[in-house]
Amino acid sequence: MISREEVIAFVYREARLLDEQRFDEWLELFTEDGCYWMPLEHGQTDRRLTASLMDEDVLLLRIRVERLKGIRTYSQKPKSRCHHLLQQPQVDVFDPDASRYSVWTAMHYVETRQERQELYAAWATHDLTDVDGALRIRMKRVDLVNCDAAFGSIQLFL
Amino acid sequence: MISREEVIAFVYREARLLDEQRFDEWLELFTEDGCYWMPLEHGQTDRRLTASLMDEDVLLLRIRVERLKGIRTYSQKPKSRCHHLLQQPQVDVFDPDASRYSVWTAMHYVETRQERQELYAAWATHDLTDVDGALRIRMKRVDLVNCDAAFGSIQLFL
Amino acid sequence: MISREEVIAFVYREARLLDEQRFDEWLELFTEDGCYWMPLEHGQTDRRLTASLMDEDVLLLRIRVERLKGIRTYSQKPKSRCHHLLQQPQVDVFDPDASRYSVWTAMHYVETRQERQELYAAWATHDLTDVDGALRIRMKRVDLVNCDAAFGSIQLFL
Amino acid sequence: MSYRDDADAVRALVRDAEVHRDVYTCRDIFTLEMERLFANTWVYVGHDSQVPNAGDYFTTTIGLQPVLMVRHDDGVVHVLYNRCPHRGTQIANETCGNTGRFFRCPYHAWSFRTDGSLAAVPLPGGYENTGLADSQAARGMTPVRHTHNYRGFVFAKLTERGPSFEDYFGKSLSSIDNMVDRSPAGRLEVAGGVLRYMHNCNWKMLVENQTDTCHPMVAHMSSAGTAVEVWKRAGEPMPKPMAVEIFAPFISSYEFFEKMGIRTWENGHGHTGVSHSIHSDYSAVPGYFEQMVAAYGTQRAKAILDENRHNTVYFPNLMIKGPIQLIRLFKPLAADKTLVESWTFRLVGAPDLLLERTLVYNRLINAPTSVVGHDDVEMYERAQQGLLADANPWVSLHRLYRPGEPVASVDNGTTEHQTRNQFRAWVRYMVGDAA
Amino acid sequence: MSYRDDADAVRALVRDAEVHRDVYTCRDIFTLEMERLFANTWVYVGHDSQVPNAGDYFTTTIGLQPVLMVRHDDGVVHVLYNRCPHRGTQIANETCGNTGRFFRCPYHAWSFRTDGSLAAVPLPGGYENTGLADSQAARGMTPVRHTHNYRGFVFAKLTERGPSFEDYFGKSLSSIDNMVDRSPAGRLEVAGGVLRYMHNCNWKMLVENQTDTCHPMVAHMSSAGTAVEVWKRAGEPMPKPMAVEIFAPFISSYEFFEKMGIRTWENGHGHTGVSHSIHSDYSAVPGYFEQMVAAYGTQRAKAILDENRHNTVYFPNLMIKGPIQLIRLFKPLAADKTLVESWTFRLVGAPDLLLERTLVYNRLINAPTSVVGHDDVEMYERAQQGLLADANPWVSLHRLYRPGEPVASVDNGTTEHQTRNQFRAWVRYMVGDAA
Amino acid sequence: MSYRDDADAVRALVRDAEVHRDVYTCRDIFTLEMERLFANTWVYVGHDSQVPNAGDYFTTTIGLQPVLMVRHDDGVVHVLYNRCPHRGTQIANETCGNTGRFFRCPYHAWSFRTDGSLAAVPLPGGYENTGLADSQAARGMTPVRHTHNYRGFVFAKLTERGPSFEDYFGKSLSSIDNMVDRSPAGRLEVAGGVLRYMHNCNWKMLVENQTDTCHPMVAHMSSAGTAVEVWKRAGEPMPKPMAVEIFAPFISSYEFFEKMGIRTWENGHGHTGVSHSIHSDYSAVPGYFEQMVAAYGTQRAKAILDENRHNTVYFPNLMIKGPIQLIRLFKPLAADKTLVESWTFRLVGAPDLLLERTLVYNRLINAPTSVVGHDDVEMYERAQQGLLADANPWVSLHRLYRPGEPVASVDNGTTEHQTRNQFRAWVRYMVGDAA
Ligand code: FES
Ligand code: FES
Ligand code: FES
Ligand SMILES: [Fe+3]
Ligand SMILES: [Fe+3]
Ligand SMILES: [Fe+3]
Repeated sequence: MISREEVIAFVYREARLLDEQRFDEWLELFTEDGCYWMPLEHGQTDRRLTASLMDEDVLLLRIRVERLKGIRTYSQKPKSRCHHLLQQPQVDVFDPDASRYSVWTAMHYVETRQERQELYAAWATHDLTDVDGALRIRMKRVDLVNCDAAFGSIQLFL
Repeated sequence: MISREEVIAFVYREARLLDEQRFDEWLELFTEDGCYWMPLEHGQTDRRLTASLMDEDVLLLRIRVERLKGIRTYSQKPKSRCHHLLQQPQVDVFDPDASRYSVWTAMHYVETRQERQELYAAWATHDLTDVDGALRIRMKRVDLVNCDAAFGSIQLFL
Repeated sequence: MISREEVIAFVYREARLLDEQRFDEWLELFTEDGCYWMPLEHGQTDRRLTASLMDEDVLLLRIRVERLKGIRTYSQKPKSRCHHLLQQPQVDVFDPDASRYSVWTAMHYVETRQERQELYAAWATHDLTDVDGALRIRMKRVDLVNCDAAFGSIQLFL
Repeated sequence: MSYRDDADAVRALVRDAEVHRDVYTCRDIFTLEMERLFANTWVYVGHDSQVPNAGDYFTTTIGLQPVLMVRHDDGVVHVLYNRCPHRGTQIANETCGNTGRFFRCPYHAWSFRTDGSLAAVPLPGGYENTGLADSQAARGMTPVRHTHNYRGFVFAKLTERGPSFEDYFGKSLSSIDNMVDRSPAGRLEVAGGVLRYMHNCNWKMLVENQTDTCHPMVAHMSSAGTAVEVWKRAGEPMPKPMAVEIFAPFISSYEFFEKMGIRTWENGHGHTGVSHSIHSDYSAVPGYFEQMVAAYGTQRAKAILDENRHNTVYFPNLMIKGPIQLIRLFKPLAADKTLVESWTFRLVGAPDLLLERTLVYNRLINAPTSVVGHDDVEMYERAQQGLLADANPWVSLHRLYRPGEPVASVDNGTTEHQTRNQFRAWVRYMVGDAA
Repeated sequence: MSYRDDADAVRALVRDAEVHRDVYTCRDIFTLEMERLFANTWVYVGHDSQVPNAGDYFTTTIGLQPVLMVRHDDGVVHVLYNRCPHRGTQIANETCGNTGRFFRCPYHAWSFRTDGSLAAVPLPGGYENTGLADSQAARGMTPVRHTHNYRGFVFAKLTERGPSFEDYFGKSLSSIDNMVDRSPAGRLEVAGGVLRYMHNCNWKMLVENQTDTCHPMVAHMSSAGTAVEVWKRAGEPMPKPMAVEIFAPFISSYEFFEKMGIRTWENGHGHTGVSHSIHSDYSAVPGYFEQMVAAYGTQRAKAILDENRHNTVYFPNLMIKGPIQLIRLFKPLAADKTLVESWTFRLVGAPDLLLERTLVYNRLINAPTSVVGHDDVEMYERAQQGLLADANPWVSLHRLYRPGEPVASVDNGTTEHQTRNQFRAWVRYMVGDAA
Repeated sequence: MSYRDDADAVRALVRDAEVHRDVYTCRDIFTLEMERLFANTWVYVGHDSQVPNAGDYFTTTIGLQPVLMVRHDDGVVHVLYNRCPHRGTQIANETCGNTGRFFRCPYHAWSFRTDGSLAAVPLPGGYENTGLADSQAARGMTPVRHTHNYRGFVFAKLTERGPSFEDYFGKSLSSIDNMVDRSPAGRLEVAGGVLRYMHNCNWKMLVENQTDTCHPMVAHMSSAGTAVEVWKRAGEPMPKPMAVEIFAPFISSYEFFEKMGIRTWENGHGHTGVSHSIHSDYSAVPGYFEQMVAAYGTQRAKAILDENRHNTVYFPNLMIKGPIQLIRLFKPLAADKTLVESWTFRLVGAPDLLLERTLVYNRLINAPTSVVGHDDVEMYERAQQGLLADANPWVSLHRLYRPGEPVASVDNGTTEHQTRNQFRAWVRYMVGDAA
């Protein structure tokens, strides 16, 4: 049985894996049909005929993760670093019977490389499910407060 | 009976209402004689003969909220967006008998419009009371870490 | 008996003392052989033959605290102010028998003076111990996400 | 073409009823404004109530020049460049404080009297026969060339050029007089704290706005209009809240502003509210009138209080509101950056309620968190962007323009005469004709 | 030496097969580009499907000039400077909207028809005999001098100088034709939303990259190469994911790009993918071909779809991808700052799947979160830094250069001819030879 | 007036015992410094222990020029401009690494040997008869004109102008000698990591501070003074903590600094601590002296260790501290922006405790988190602001000035002679007199 505490702990752990650059372990947090979505518009609902900043299945996420390790990945020479700061995640849906858990988390994301440091403010929504006793990500949605602004390169994961 | 958890949850909910731009619901969180205060000085105690950045009763807050909806509110064409990130609120006073609850919360506030994004660091102090079983804000005090600095327009609510 | 809640509360209290500029009380949180360490490199392990940004015993920390009060401390005329925003501290080690408690905390630190405001993203690791029933800091380690970047003056404490 | 070496090009920027956008957007023009306008005019520094005691100092800027205002042992307020003659270190870095009888440089401990003169240097032997004695450094912290303390308001002029204080301000001082006279004791004190608001626009847009009477009913409908509406919807609770009393006049009719009148003076000064203003109908403050009568007699007290000037512009960058005891200083930082400081005053000997209202006004209208401020800044910053359009480089100041209009006159309150007046003074200084 | 007054110095920046780094790094050159290049060439403004109804507007910039595109009552799309003739306030501040029959300035309520003409001014009496009537202000919001709507693509030229629309673009319009013809209805609609990506480099580096066929297999090995590799390791799941189908061609062989061919046209226009392109082998979209046949007949439909141009550069700062219905606009902000806007289109009357693929392509290749984008930006920003090295100020454009090469030709796909072609047009405008 | 075309104006900036503030604040002067001073003098690049093996590289800047230092197959250290001859891309973007036998440009895969020469280009056929062969691009990555490796310290001079290495540094090399000789093995290794501190001030203020002996007892009273006081209050625990041993000498008496002496050399070099320094009284390191005696014999070992030079300035922007094995490089970024890098060294063959002390020193004195650093930065940044005051544009360097003082001399330790010496060299380069 999943507890609310575990749901919250999962969200903290997910961010920490990213900050510690343990990307392979991070990938394993997703279900096979899991997805990472960063909409382009406020309150966006359509994913197919409306553009998104990111809308990636596990294949695409793995491509990113492998690329980060690549010896010819020049945009990562030197490496970027990221830092997540989460507000206490709020469990909006807690439905063990349906194995559906939805968590809303205000966050700041800092990505830095060489002398540059950028801060992004966003809200993450995690749709989680229970796969043989372990929580997995069905969908991680990240809404930037300024999703419609012009951005420089965002190379890691919010 | 109000619990500490409810007091903390209230502070999170208040910030979320602002981020979701549900300003009318947000206004209802205040008591009739409720107040929003943003001092100009560190540790300011006087409100009458010392200037403040904001010191607004419900009437003034309602004026702001209505203005934000106005079709001729040009400073909101396009709209500003805000984002709160709260540290876990600390309940400094928990006095159900007197129906007084005081909560201290470190926070970051991001306000963005067009390509601009500003970050403000502050501490919020919520003086809450219990109005027929529901928590209400008697006073929300926001102390900016750099309250004496020069600022550009701050159009929404920390 | 120290509880996990107390360990977490301790970390919040430590940051609050700094923000409230109660530096003398803050110093008392350290054990006699306590230490404050800010490495220069990611995942740094060596403190002796590898440089650090800060590596201070209680004597050095006291020198800083006394200096901040000095009437001829011109770099503090006017004063700097600081603001900590902590993510919920994670208790990584909880070993009451050995009186060892290790806490990992993502944090943002804002330091401001005159019109300048700088934001630093870091992870703090507190190694705590129990000294006659009260928690004390054996080691506070602060890892900046961009520890290898060039910085301007950082005058207070992350 | 460089404006620096081409007086005709500068002259051509200002037409009878138009100005070229370069006056707002061009970096070179801004640099010349610092050299020719802010150095040769009488610029407001501060109020002497900010430095009541010997050794009290206040640091600020004149144009981009770092200066400080300090009270010397003899009680006189001096204005000094905030710069050590040795290596250039700013001597005082805090906004205000008390330095005792001496300033001491934090770098090598040279010390100076509060009139700027060099008091002592460590190891003085090291300077014998080195030429220091004959250098400017030996004279200590350089004082600003000219200062004038007018009823507490301290002004300074950096150079020898430009007119005397009296010639420069002339009749316009009557607005300061009225503000001071409103104190039964005839004294003002800076009180309540200063509101500082950063604007991404040229400083002149703000100065012009002070006498722009055709924008409130349009630009402030969103704030003042909503305020009145919300109050009405609430059933017009009485007594009318102070905030509503302050907001409401902003959306007065065009007629109200036409009738109010605008007066222009020599050298770019002028004011709105010749006959009445948005401050005319504030509710009375119990006891105040009696205090005024006691101090001045009924007739004079009435005369003082019947004067309801709205905004008086002291060219180049000061505005004062006598009836509400508030001044705004528009500090130029760059062609597209301006810091607005809004200061408030206590009428010594008058009820606290007056200061309280002044502070409410300042907070509601001039704070970076003020909805009225948001209305205005949006206009300025949009203009700073819009003026980048090259197709039409001219800004229109035609409203109620009459060929050969006199410098000093009183006009319909909606005229743009005062803005034209400012630019006519501006161009004289910018081409160096203002002896 | 100042480039402004020295045409020879400007001419010397562009050699037969080299350019001087100042064209990328010098602030003065950038200023001259705004005045001489972006003002005198036909620059893309927007697509008329963004303003379908009367009163619809879209705000943007031409070079650094704030403009807006608006649909007038008569259905014609006008391009106006986004600037009030009174004090310069930007009239519209939102990216798009509908203003009804009039624009109303938020500062003093002057109003304008959607063709820019002045409609009304409050208190008009205040302007009688003031000279306003004869001033440019009376003519309202200044329209951009020349505009041309080519099959929905709206271009503008700010000045009288430079060639007519037809002379300027000539045969290059065939690429727009092909993109439009791909709609069974012969119409495009902007759809899906725009991706905006900020670059710390000169705008020309981006334009040059559009026909740089020697970098994908090197610079994009990290992204496209990894994509293919990960897909292979996964056992090449079929159907091949759309993403892999899009990534894979980026690492095609040199031979593939050599054979693809590059065509150059007069005035700096040109395109890659004469015979085939990275878009050639996308899997068929069910029903689309049938729709095309129904609309155009088999032969013409085939002809349209067999055209597989890769990137067409419309000098100076537009690139279009016909086969994938995507355009990229490279907006110059400073010598070292460029905003890239990537817009996508719906082929009216075609299956949604085509728009879906277009959006996937845009997201994977052009988003600030795109790995392919990261590869490229790294190169541009490294070049912006590297070019600060004074020892060798020349950039090499020698690849497949032939003395006296014709302006218009078709070459081996790996030539740098198109970049040379751009600079030859560039220098003509920069020295003012482009009548 | 433009300094670029007016040697007399530049000359007038430097008087016998004063300099004009423009040398610190003027953007044009900064640009000329890059062209005339940093390009024509021998500037420190790095230490060859940073690139021990073939293919090892280190990226840095000389003035604003991006360069890299790389160890070639033959063991020689080369300094190359970090810029691809094709399109200008920076070849190496990481601070250090090993590139193997070749550098490969990430954009189009041109490759270069570690001496900069072009090794290969993809599709070389595309360059036949294009003029590439005769272009500078064909010569690969441009090497810096002159480099000199002096006992591991690599210096470079970008142009043909200026004196030879020996003529330029002359006797001043004795300070490097002493630092190297302190290693029983006669070798240094960069160790411990570099501290990087950003300053909002002109680079020269930092260089001047290195021989400014009248500021420690004033500016550092807050840090060093407090340190001693806290230690005393704690009952002077023994052994004296290393930190206290390091802090205490900063607040030595004026007499201490007067007696220490300052030596000046040709070309702007010089050092404090002729007879003794703040490093003289550090407690002995067990075993070290024995190692030195074994290596050099007693007499020479004593001679080496008795040399206690404090700060040696290698004009323009390097300072070394022999006795504590630390150097500071003052990298100019803009007229008001300077990056300070503080590097530490291991004395090969000496006890770790020496490196440990060096690192403690660096951390306590030179880190952005260092209280001593805070004291100094406050002075520099206040001066950068204070120098904006126009009233007195002169900075005083009078202390112990004597008319006709010789370039090379030894003086009272509190003289400002070395700063004057720097400016006399500075002006020679800035007007182009330094053949
Ligand atoms: S700079 Fe003021 S005493 Fe030296
Ligand atoms: S600025 Fe547009 S109406 Fe005045
Ligand atoms: S830029 Fe280096 S190979 Fe093309
Ligand atoms: Fe206004
Ligand atoms: Fe590419
Ligand atoms: Fe110092």
